[in-house]
Amino acid sequence: MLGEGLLKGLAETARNFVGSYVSKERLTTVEYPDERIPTAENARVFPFLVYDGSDWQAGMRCVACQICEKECPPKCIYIEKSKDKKPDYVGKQQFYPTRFDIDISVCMSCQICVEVCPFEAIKMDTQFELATYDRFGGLLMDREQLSRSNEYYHNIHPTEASEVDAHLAEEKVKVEAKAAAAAPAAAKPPAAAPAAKPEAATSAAAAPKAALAMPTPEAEASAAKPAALEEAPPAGGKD
Amino acid sequence: MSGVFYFISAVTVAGALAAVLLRNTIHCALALAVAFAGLALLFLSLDAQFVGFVQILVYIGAVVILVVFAILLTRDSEAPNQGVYSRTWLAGLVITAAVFAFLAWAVLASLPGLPRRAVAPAASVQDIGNALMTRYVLPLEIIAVLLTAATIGAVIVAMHEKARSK
Amino acid sequence: MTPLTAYLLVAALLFAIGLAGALTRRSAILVLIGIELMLNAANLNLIAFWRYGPHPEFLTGMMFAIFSIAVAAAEAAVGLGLVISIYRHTQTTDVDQITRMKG
Amino acid sequence: MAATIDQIFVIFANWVGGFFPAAWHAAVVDVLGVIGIVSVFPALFALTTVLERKGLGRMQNRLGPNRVGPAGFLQPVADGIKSLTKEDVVPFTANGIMHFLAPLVLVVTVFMGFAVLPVGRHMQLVDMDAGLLFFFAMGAATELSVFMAGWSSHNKYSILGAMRAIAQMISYEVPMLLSAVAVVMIVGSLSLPDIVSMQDQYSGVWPHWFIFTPWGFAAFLIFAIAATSESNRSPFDLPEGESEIVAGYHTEYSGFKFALFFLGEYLAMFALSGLGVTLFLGGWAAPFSFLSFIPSWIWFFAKVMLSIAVFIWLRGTFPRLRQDQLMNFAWKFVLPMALLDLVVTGIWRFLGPGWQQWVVCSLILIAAYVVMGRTAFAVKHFGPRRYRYAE
Repeated sequence: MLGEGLLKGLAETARNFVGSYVSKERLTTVEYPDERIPTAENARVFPFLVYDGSDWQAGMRCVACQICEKECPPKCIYIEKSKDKKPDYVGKQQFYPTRFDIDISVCMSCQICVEVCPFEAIKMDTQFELATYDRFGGLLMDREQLSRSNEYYHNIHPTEASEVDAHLAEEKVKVEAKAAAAAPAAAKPPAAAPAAKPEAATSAAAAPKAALAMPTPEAEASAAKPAALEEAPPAGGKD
Repeated sequence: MSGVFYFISAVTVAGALAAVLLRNTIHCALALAVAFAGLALLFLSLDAQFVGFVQILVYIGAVVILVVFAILLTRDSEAPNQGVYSRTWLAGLVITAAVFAFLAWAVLASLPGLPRRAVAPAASVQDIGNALMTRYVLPLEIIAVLLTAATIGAVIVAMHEKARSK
Repeated sequence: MTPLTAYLLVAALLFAIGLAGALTRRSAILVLIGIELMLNAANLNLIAFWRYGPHPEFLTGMMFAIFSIAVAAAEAAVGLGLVISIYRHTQTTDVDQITRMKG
Repeated sequence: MAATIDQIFVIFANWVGGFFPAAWHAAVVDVLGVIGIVSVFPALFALTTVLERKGLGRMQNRLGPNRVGPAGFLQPVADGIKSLTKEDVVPFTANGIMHFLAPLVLVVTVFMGFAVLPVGRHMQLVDMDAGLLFFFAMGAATELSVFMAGWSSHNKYSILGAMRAIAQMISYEVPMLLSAVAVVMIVGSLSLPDIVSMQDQYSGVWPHWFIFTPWGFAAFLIFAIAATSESNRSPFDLPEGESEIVAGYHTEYSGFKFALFFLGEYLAMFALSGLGVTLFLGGWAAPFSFLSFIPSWIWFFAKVMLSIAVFIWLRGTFPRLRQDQLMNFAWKFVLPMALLDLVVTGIWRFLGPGWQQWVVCSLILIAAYVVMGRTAFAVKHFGPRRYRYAE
């Protein structure tokens, strides 16, 4: 019958109209600035730099290896390597970045920097309210603005952060065991270590590194297997 | 004669002049709309309410729109390079002047011995309807047939060759 | 000048303008516009005569005007249909160039 | 008392007019009426924009505007300030004068249509003998402004939108006029107050509205379809089709001129709603005889707002038609039905009061509807289209 479909359609919208006043489930709108929904654990916006401990300069994991700078497709990362060195998490002497800038107006959130980083130093943030009045300076983040503590990382991506911690701990144990084994044999000159360190780290821990090279699928897969993740803090709301 | 009459007449004549003089055909069509609106106002000033509104409805609402459609369909709005006036424009102008002189002479010379009727004659819509259905019913029917024929004719004339041969 | 004379003069002027348009313009559509103006001038005459002439109660002038409007509408529709049809054949609406029938 | 409230605006206008010399009295009353129309309907427009957005939002399970003022009802103020302070861009190649005149012509002609609408008992600006004709004449004149806007913008989307709009308006004006003629045939007058007073009668408590007759119901449906199309509302919003021709003929308008177009379109919708209410829904007459104590103008505006709500409902429900569907629907379905409805109206008049006229007229109309609906759905290019890309 001509017009039957029209009436059906009208009934549907009428049901929506009345229903939106009656039932709360129909209105899925979240009135954003006033109320927020917690961000999903896999939310990723822009990269940040992870540091351990409380002092961001001392605990910075980044060793200024510049892999991310080279890999970044839109070339939004700028790194200057330091002249001196500071110990990293295993106590080895490493360079650190004197400048680490990310222009987030250029960044396309591809996460390649995170995937290539061998030191678990750069991770994706969930902070998205980055609007600024300054078009050029405001969106160019320097290393201080980019630094976030490991606790913050745990807070926003608990599963992934625990895995990273576990991996780093494992790495540390391995290095310490090696060092313990090597210590009585010969006191190696520490000057040779830094130069060989990057290849050594990657080749020595090839198997776990490969798994960690792609954090996102890893994190997604690990969501299914809750191995040793009980201590991870629950994904909190925005701070 | 009141100032209103002169004003409306001036607008109407100006619109008509613009309609035949302007280079851009679209402007001509819109000036024609002004002329028609002025004519409708003249009809209203003659107490012919019904005809005035019919004038707006038919001429501005339909004829001008038709003209505009025709102009756009024939790319007529692009001014031709060899001038907008016909080769025989001088002859046309002479004929026009002669016709106007003759008409004006006839109007002024005849001095119609008609009364100056100040009171408007009654012509309500009801009267018009009654007249159409009684005294003028035959012309009405003929007009109806004519309009139907014209509609069909216009559609067939303007139809694409391909569609017609199918 | 009586009102009737004034209206008749305006109508004569409009008729002349319409005639000038029909006779001097190249574009067929402009010719049609001129013809429409002439028809309207005639309508104005009819209404003016109805208003000031004898026996307005018969509504003769008004009826004529109404029928004339209807005829003019039909004429415009057919005329513009013809113009479009001619344009399809000759790619022009210039009445000076449509001379095929001259032989 | 009820009669006083009913006529309160008329009394007020006459009271104000009383302060002026007798020769000016009528003019002052008219000016007050014009002021009333020019202030009430734009205010209604402002209210309707926010109601429409909220209503559409609710139909799509959204909230709609709720930021400016209490529950978002000051949104039109914000919109107005925004459009007033915006830069008025005129394209370089545009035809300046026509580009400027087009929105003015639209708003002026639309406002003139309100002059004959009876918004209450004895409340119309001009009681014209040919009021209905005047209304349609003004409606026809708006087409010209649409064309002026589209053509003067010198933009292909604008001219496409304008041509679509004009083609659509002309096509749907015919059934609209014919459906109004059905009413005129029964009332025997083109004067809108006469049409209302004919419907302001009751059998018991039931009103004599024309929508409650077979021919009137059919004519009302035809009128509603045509009015939706005339006012370029969804599902007939091809001339504006934001997703394909970026708002059509007012693409190149910004700032206050755009606001004028917006106002003009809404006012046209109000005018057509008012006309539909006057023709079929009893105008300012109360729906039941025992409700007559409520002032007539309240009933008129309530009915207008109700029909606006239906417009919004339709907009929230239906997808846009295609151009060929639109034209086919106008010329092959709506127009024949309108003509048939005229015949049925004649039969109704001819048969005279009694149950026969109800049965005969209803049967003819229902049969025609069913037959035409069936054939329409069977005809290629007109019925539902079967897409074959899935194969």
